[in-house]
Amino acid sequence: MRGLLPILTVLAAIVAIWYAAVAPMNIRGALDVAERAGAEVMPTESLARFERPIWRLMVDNPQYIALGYSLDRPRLPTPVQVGSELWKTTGEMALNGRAFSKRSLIYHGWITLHSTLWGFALGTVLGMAGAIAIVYSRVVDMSLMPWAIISQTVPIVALAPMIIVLSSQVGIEGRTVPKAIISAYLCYFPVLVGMVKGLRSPGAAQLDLLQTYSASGLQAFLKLRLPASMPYLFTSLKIGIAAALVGTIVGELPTGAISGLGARILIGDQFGTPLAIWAALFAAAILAGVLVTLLDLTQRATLKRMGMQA
Amino acid sequence: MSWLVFALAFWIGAWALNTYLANSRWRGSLFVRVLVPMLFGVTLIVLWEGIVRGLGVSPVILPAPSTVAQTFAASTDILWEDFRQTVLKGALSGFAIGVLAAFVTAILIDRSAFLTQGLLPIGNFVAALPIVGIAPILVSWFGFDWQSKAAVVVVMVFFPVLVNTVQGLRETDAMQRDLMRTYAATYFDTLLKLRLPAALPFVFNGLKIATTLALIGAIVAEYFGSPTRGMGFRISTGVGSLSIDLVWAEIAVAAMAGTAFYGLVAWAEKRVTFWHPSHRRS
Amino acid sequence: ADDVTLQLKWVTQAQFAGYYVALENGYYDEADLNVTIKPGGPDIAPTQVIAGGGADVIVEWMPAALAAREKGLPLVNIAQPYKSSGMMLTCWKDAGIASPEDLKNRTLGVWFFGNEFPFMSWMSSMGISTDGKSENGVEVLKQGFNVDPLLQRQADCISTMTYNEYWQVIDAGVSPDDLVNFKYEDQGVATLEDGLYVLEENLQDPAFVEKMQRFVAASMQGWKWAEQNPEEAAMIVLDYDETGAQSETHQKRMMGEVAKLTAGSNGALDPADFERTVQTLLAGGSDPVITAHPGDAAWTHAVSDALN
Amino acid sequence: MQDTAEAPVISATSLDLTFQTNDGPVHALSGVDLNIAKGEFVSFIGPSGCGKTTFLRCIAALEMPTGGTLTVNGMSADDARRARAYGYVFQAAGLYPWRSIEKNIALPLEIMGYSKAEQADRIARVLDLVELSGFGKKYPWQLSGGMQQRASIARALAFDADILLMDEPFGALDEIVRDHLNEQLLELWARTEKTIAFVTHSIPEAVYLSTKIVVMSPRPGRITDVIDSPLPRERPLDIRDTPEFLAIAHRVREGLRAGHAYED
Amino acid sequence: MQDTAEAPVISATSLDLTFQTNDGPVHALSGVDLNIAKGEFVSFIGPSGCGKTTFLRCIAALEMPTGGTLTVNGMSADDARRARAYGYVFQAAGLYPWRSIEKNIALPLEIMGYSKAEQADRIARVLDLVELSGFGKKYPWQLSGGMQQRASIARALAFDADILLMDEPFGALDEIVRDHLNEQLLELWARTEKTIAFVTHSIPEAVYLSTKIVVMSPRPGRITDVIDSPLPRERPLDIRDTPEFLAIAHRVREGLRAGHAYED
Ligand SMILES: Nc1ncnc2c1ncn2[C@@H]1O[C@H](COP(=O)(O)OP(=O)(O)OP(=O)(O)O)[C@@H](O)[C@H]1O
Ligand SMILES: Nc1ncnc2c1ncn2[C@@H]1O[C@H](COP(=O)(O)OP(=O)(O)OP(=O)(O)O)[C@@H](O)[C@H]1O
Ligand SMILES: Cc1ncc(C[n+]2csc(CCO)c2C)c(N)n1
Ligand SMILES: [Mg+2]
Ligand SMILES: [Mg+2]
Repeated sequence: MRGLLPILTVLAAIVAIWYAAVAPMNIRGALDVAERAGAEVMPTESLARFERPIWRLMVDNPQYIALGYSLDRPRLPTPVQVGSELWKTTGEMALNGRAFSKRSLIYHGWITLHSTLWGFALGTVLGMAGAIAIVYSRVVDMSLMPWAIISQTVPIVALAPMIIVLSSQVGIEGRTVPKAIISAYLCYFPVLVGMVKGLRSPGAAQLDLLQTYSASGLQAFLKLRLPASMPYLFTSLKIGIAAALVGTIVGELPTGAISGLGARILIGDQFGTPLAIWAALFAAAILAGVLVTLLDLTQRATLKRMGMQA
Repeated sequence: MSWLVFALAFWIGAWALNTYLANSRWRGSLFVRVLVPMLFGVTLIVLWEGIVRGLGVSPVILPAPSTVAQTFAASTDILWEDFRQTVLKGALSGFAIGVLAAFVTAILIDRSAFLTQGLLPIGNFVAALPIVGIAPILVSWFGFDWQSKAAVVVVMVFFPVLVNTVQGLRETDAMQRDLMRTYAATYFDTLLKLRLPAALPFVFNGLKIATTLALIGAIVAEYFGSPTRGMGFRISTGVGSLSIDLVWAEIAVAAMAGTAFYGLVAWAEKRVTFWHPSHRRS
Repeated sequence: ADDVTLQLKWVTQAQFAGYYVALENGYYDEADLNVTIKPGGPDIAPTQVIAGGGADVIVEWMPAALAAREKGLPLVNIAQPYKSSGMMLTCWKDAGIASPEDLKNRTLGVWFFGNEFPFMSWMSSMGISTDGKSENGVEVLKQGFNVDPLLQRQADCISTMTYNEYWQVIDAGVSPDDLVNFKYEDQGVATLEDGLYVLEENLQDPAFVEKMQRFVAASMQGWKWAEQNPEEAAMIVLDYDETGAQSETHQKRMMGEVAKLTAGSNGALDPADFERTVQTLLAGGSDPVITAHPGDAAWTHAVSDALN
Repeated sequence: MQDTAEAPVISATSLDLTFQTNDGPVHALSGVDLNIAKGEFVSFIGPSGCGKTTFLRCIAALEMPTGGTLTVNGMSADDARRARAYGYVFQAAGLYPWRSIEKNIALPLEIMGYSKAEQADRIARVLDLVELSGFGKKYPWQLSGGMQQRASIARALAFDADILLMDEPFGALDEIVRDHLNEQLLELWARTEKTIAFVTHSIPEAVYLSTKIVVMSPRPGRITDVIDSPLPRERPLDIRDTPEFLAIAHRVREGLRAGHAYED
Repeated sequence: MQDTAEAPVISATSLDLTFQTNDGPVHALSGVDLNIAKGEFVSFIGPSGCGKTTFLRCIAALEMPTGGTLTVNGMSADDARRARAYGYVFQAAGLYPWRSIEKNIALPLEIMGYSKAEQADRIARVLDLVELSGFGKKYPWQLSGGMQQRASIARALAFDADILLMDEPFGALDEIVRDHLNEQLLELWARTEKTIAFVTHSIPEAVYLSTKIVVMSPRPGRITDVIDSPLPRERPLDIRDTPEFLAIAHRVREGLRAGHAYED
């Protein structure tokens, strides 16, 4: 726990900078609100204010800086505003027994988690299968590997609407599957690369040892390559699940617009409610943190059971 | 139907040729190392063409590669304009700023073990977040033109590079550092002659991740508002007006730009970290 | 019961109240229909969805539908619940904009994704170029999904719907007195919005036509109920909103505005409105939306004739 | 090269092995003739790169000779490998870090399909043999280098191969531990009567352990001297200070120096 | 412990060093007294973990003793480090892989601010000294282990430190190469009259090289024996077969065995 102090310090610094930034970011909004409430602001014309630099506005209207910390639609909300919005749409609703109401971020987080997990499962299976094929077949290695890299340079967002249309054409309804496909697309790559590294990590000497026992290919895979790849697997799974979450949210951003955290971000953007965007963003961050932490714990437990120091 | 059969036949033929080449005695030669993946790519395209034609898939759902190629050739001026807007202005400038900022930050915080211990886990965490989600916020902060796209790219690129650089700066082994101490070397001597070179493989790791993120960030950000040009603009509006062939042409440009960018970084990596075990050839 | 899948043009909101009311009040059930309503979204092109077989009938704006028709996707208008257009350009008054002439040399926010055609026609009818700010040109931005560009003065004007975005500007605290609105209807460049479209080939099948007759009739019943009971209709829409982000006040107000646009329609397309839309689009200047008159094959009364 | 009365266990005749590399062919072995009789302890010594490892790997059928003949137990090397005729001890202990010592020793037994009971039995026996009883549940990294090396020997002894091939098994250990393991190895050899082929860089080690010392020289790898040791089978550590010992050591050193190019 | 007439170059008095670890304190050095005179060649030998490296690191001021006094060239160890009083050769060559051999040797010279011309001059000289002329443009991984080790010695010789601290510099090399490097090192020592402190695991190496052999024992690391070699400074390799040599080797081995626990 000695490591906690520096982390907390840095976090505190970030929050402090954030608070300090709220004043200049929101001064224009604060002055607009004050003006509409009938207050004297400098300059009085809204248009004139937009031509003034921010620092001038702050110097000329110091009494309204504080107002920037409590706007309904701030350009930059304060951490407390984000926190309370987050609480209102999660904890408070849960306390009222409406945790899975459509207005609750728990519900939307669950939708996002759902596709993320499907995408993760699909991506992991694809990545592992690809890695095994690459390690065991030279043709696959030579032909697939460059394309795996190229595949990651394709802007997947562009494919999202087509994936939705195509999957509905083959009879898949709903958004879960298309989102899962997008998230699998981003997730498979780190798993593939990590597993190729992992499956190839046994040295020639370790492979030779099995030769001297005249072990079969399957035995070599189960007893050597697979266990040797475990540390790599977990490292790439952690990257993979983060990528899967990015994929789901990207999939929900322009196309979903129905449910899920990405949809909340989009709807928050459409209706000009920044607090909703920030709350959804933080919910996504928390989700990512939980997922990666869970995998990390699994990694520690597994590697410990396997006798490899984590 | 005959298209499908042809595509399948081509696939089998190309696969057989590839299998032969990959196990032949020229498999190490540059020619074969390029030819095999090329053949694989061509096979994918032929299969795609065959399926689209064979099954009569509507061009507003999935255009055939030949159609895309025609559109590509006919719209080079639009594609070039979009490429300039999104890649050259948005992605590259954001990439440069983000990488530079991350690099400088890494070197600055590296002097303080305390800061490093505090920032590394946070940076690692942030690097795992779906940062694309901030695109709408940054578009509303920085306006519609490429500046907001660059801002999204800066934020997306910053953390992977920061984390990798900090990690790399700590990656020297004790003996290498002790050697510097025996020379009573100064901080800058050690930084310049030991820790920066030793960090380079890690820095490049971060750069490679950043290249793919940069393009995605710039394109997604255009969904939330843009001038009437840019690859994200064209892709998002193209779907609406059923110009799916133009969308695919843009996707092709993005893939080529991304691959070229990645290739450039990988090439630089090979040149600069030639000494690293993963690049040595013996 | 017969299955019908309806693809909406946008997210669940009072803009589509009629369909949700028909579903909720059982009008579709009474017509022996099993209707699935698919909400849309910013990146969902109903035209593409219907081409891919994902829907039997779609809600689409006529410019986009005709453009798709030229691209080889033969869409046919079978009903037109919206009589008038709700599109406007909303500008800051203090920027010095009073008439369309004042738009020159300014930055304007426009929706794309097939919704830009009315704007382009309007500009070309006024002889204003859209290639950037100049004496006789405007700078066009692809407006995102919100009204920020206006509020933050990144644009002098933005596109709004009378029933939606305009009220978001007002909700942000802007007084109506500070704004100037140019309604497309008033400028004579209005195009038909929110019609129902199906694939031409399906209309060959009498069973399909009969099914659509029942569907349109039930939908119109929903629309008329919604016009009479705007508050309840808005609440029904809210129940169907899966995002949980819509607000009650906003939807009730939207329903009130939408009712004004649907009021004049009995569901049948007025051929004169069609002709006007086509002429507006054909006038699209150097880069017109459609290059030739689509002819009367682009609409039919076969379905709506059964209404009365 | 001298023959024994029985049919040799390992017999190489004008063995050649050339590696094709980017820089042209490398002649790792060239015209190697050698017979090893049952129960012998043969050490291979020679400068780095002279082909000691390569020769051992040929016997183990991990490398295919490009010329000459090689038989192991009267069959081809590859058949002998399939018949699991030998145990191989590598330079590094090469234990799998995710397996406990016990499980590491069980590895060949699992692969060869021994029953669980039989496995437990054999593990206990060989652990005892290398004086590691009680450490079976530990993981490799919890043991010192010397103990790991003994575990890897145990692994090679666990199944019934009567040839033991050992490639610099004690190279990484300090001199005192090494002395101790040398003593134990001799004892084990005496008890089990296995045939052992042993690669080393250390002259005293070679002389101390072997009944026969094979001195090799590099480029192309060939045998320059084969010395049959006159030392008795019973060898206390002190034997290394006797004149007989020193005489053999001297002969080995001369043989080595003759074949060595200093610019390595 | 015997003194020489001159003031000693390195002088340790009841030196203690205790590491605080998670498992409690580790007494790496305890009550170490030692004087090293100018021009001596002192070897440190002892079982693994007895504190040889730690002692060398104390002299180099890479480690701070927790008790006792230590002076180098009459000043504190840290002042001596700042005055660049010594060159240190690590067990592994520790060349920077991104620098060519030349550039590796230039490293200390760059840091100490030698002019370009002076650098080139010295590089050429030391490359010649370790017989690596012509390899300056190569990268470390393109050289054999022995060559790398010689390059690292060249690096330590390139600047004018007259103390050389060497921590098992030949540990990773084969016996023949090692013999050769030993000969060369002796020659170099004779020519340059440096003071050398040398850690090794090999008894013959220690005896062959040193004017003084320090035998250490572990836990806590202390000196059990200091042997002044009666061998002449001029030492052909053959000297290792002489009775004097063997007698010293025997004494060293006895000293080592006394301090060694076999269960390692
Ligand atoms: N797979 C290979 N491909 C190419 N050359 C090889 C290969 N394996 C070994 N060699 C070369 O064959 C020669 C003999 O190698 P080998 O490993 O048998 O030597 P060694 O006597 O065991 O040396 P050391 O004492 O260093 O282990 C060397 O020159 C080596 O470089
Ligand atoms: N930084 C450290 N922290 C804690 N303990 C240490 C540290 N460095 C060395 N030790 C311990 O101090 C003791 C002496 O270590 P040292 O490296 O000096 O031994 P050595 O004689 O050089 O051994 P070897 O022959 O294996 O190199 C050992 O028990 C070691 O574990
Ligand atoms: C990418 C995209 N941007 C804007 C619109 C505009 N639009 C058309 S109908 C409608 C609902 C009215 O509020 C809106 C906002 C769109 N469809 N797609
Ligand atoms: Mg070898
Ligand atoms: Mg040491």
